[in-house]
Parts: sequence; structure tokens; C-alpha cells
Amino acid sequence: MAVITYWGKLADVTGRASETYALPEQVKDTSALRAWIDTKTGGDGVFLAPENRIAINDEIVTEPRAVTDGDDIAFLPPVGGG
Amino acid sequence: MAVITYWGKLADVTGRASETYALPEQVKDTSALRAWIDTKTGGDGVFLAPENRIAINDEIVTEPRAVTDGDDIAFLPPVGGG
Amino acid sequence: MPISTLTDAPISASDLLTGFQEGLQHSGGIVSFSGVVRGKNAEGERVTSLFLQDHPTLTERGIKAAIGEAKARWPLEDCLVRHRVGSIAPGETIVFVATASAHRRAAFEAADFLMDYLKTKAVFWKKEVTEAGAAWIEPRAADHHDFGRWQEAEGTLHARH
Amino acid sequence: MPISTLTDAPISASDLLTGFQEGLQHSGGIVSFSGVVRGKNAEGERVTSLFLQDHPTLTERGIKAAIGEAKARWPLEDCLVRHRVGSIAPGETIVFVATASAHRRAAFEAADFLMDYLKTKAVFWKKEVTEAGAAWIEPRAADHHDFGRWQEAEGTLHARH
Repeated sequence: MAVITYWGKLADVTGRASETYALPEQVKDTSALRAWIDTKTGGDGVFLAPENRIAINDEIVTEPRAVTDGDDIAFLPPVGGG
Repeated sequence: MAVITYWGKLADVTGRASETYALPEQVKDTSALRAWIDTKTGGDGVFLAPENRIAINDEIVTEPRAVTDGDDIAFLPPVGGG
Repeated sequence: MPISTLTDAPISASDLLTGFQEGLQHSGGIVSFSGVVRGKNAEGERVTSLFLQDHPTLTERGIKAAIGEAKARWPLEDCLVRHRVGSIAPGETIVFVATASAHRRAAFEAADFLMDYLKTKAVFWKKEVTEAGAAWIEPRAADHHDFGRWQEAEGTLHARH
Repeated sequence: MPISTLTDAPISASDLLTGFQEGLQHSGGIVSFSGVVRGKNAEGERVTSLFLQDHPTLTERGIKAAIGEAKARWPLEDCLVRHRVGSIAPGETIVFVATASAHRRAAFEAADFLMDYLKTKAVFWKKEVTEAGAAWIEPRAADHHDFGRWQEAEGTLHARH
């Protein structure tokens, strides 16, 4: 099972901050992951936008990157504090 | 009478912070003033150096500038705080 | 710093400055920056609060890496970052940065760098609540430009403008 | 400011920062600079004290003009300068500057400008007392270079490096 978390405005898109899924066999990398999550959540393309980055197991990744069931996957919209 | 004040390291040169003089008739501008004071105080050229500026009646002046007996004249070495 | 950079309690800039200065041994220049939540947003609407969301690992790790980069780039005796998370009212301090060095230029530039990092790279998501509703807000183009000064300045410690 | 910029009593940077911040209505960024007398000079000699001589009219008038120039060049809500005169011990604060603006860049640049002014243009004479004796000291070349950034930057509000 993979835990998928949505941060900032992306939790407003999905209506939840976290979901747990068994990743389908065809979802082997971040590219397939983005397409699959976008369809599943009705993201209307938001999960395909590269400005929304992906962290896997608490590391922001350079894409494309392999994903496996069991990963902790986070979708991170643009950041900024202060 | 003109009051002449020496600031910072210039008071160490003259041995005093302030003097009152009747300006000689030939001391009509800052150039003559510098030469006269340098000789009088044994300044060894220090009062001729442009880095040591002159204020007349509490205004730092652009030289050459007329001076008259009755002026309040200050010799200001290079400044800096902080 | 042994103290966490993140807090959900009010920040007192002057208390932090006092503590920071007391810990210094030989710095000649100390720069501080306090960021305060403003009562109106860019559209002139009255702001009720800001909400700052952080990530449980990425946020603090990133700030600590930025502090490490500042210490590598400038000869700092010390530097301090404190950032609010959660709900923050107008007039409250959202971020405090302090830097100390032998000479003032290093202290100024390191504080400026850390603030540019915090504005554009630190892992926070910011929601502004106004009378008109709530909206997630992102860094301004000017903030990205400001951070770019440090990235493009390779080989020099000075900011480009 | 109704308060004099000069004082012969100890300066508390955090007290001044508290008072400064309390007077602000709408600034989003507050920058402070504290200059502290260091215990060793450039030659590594132990400093016993600094003595700062001011002029009874030129010093304060010049600082007020620099504050006026800062307010003309940057959109500041307020700024504050406090400078010690007389004898000052190592570890004591010799100068404190604070600036406040809607956005941080103006606050950073105005504080930087005011410090460059104070270091090279403000009418003070500074005597350093060490175990080896007393010597009048003048601004470093780096200080003059720093002030030059603002003079040559006509037509822009940004510092050149």
C-alpha cells in the first residue's frame, strides 16, 4: 500500500489530506502516478502540472522517478513562507 | 575675534580643542587660514591637507571660501561612526 | 541551534534578539528581520488571519540546510531563524531572522539571503483568510527574483541587483 | 523622531526594537542593525574602550538629513537611529538602526544605507584605546566603497555591488 498526501491547495482539490492505495501494476513511475491520481481525484490536470512537485519517502524527487507500492508519496504545490 | 576649534585627532596636534584669535588682515579666505593656522600651531602641513575639512559657523564649506573675523571656524578631520 | 525553527506560539522579536545577542562573543554587527502579518492584502481587503501549513520533515530540514548554506557563504558567528506555523493574526510576527558577524556586510547579506529562501523555497503553504473568503497564496514574482540574486552569484558573496 | 539620535547612556537594542515595533501600523518588514564594540581591534590587540566624539550641531543635523534621504529613497513607514557618544566598553552597543516598510527589500536597503552613512559620513571622531595606547581611527576603504554604492546608484533604489 502507498500513502498519498496532498498539501496546501491540493488537499482542497481532492477534499482530503491523505489517502492509502494499492498502486495499480501499471503505475511504475511518477509520470504514470500523476496521470492515475489526476483521473482518480478529478484533478482536471492539476496533478500533471510540474509546478506541483512530488516527494517520495520525505525526499523531493527529480522526475521521472520510479514509484513502488509501499512508498510514502506527497504532492507539494508551490511553497513559500515569511 | 574668531573662535577656532580642533576636532578629533587635530586637537592632539594643537594640544587644545579651542582657541580665540583676532584674524590677521591677510587671512581673507580658507586657503590663507589653513596656511596661517598650520604655521601658528606647528601643524607641519596637517592643516593644509584637504581631507581635514573646515566648517564655518556650523556649515561644512566648499573651498576656497571667504573668512572674516567673528567667524566660528572648525577644523574637522575625516569622520566616521558606527 | 538546538531550538526548533518552527513554533505555533507567538514570536517576540525583541526577546529573540536579546537571547541571540547574549550568546555572542565577538560579533561587531547583528542584523535582524521581523516579518509581520499585514492587516490588508495586495487587493486592499482586510485580512482576518494567515494560516501557515508546514510539512513534518521537509520544512525544518530545508531551513536547516539554508542556515548551513548561509554559514558556508558568510563568516557568521551565529544565525537564528524562527517561523510561525498554524493560524497567525495581523500584527503578529510570522518570521524572525537574526545574523551576527565580525563585519556588517556579511550580517546584512546573510539575513537577506535567509529571508529570500524563506519567502520562496521554504516548505510552507500559506492561506490568507479575508472577509471575502480564504485563498492559498504563492510567492510574488519579486520574491523569486530576489532569491535568484543568490543563485546566479556563484563565485561571489555579493548579491546582484 | 522626537527623540535625539545621540546618547551617552547604554543602548539596549531589544528595548529600542520593542518601542520601534510598537509604533508601527502597517509595516510587513522590520530590519534592525546593532553595532557592538569588539574586544579586539584589526591588529588583534585587546580593546579597553572606544571614545566617540560628536560635534554639537553637525553630527545630529547630518544624521537627520540621512534619515530624510532614506525616507525619500525608500517607502518607509518609519526609521530609527540611535548612536552612542563618549566612552564605550567592548560588548556595548555603539549604534542601533531600525527600518520598517511594507516590503522587506526597502527595509533591508534603507538600513544598509543608513549604516553606510553612519560609518563613513556621520560626523564622529573615534578613538580606540588599547593596552598599547590610544589611537584615532578612520573608516576602512571597504566602508567608503560601501557608501559609494548608494551615490552611484542614481535613478535606481537598488545597491550596486
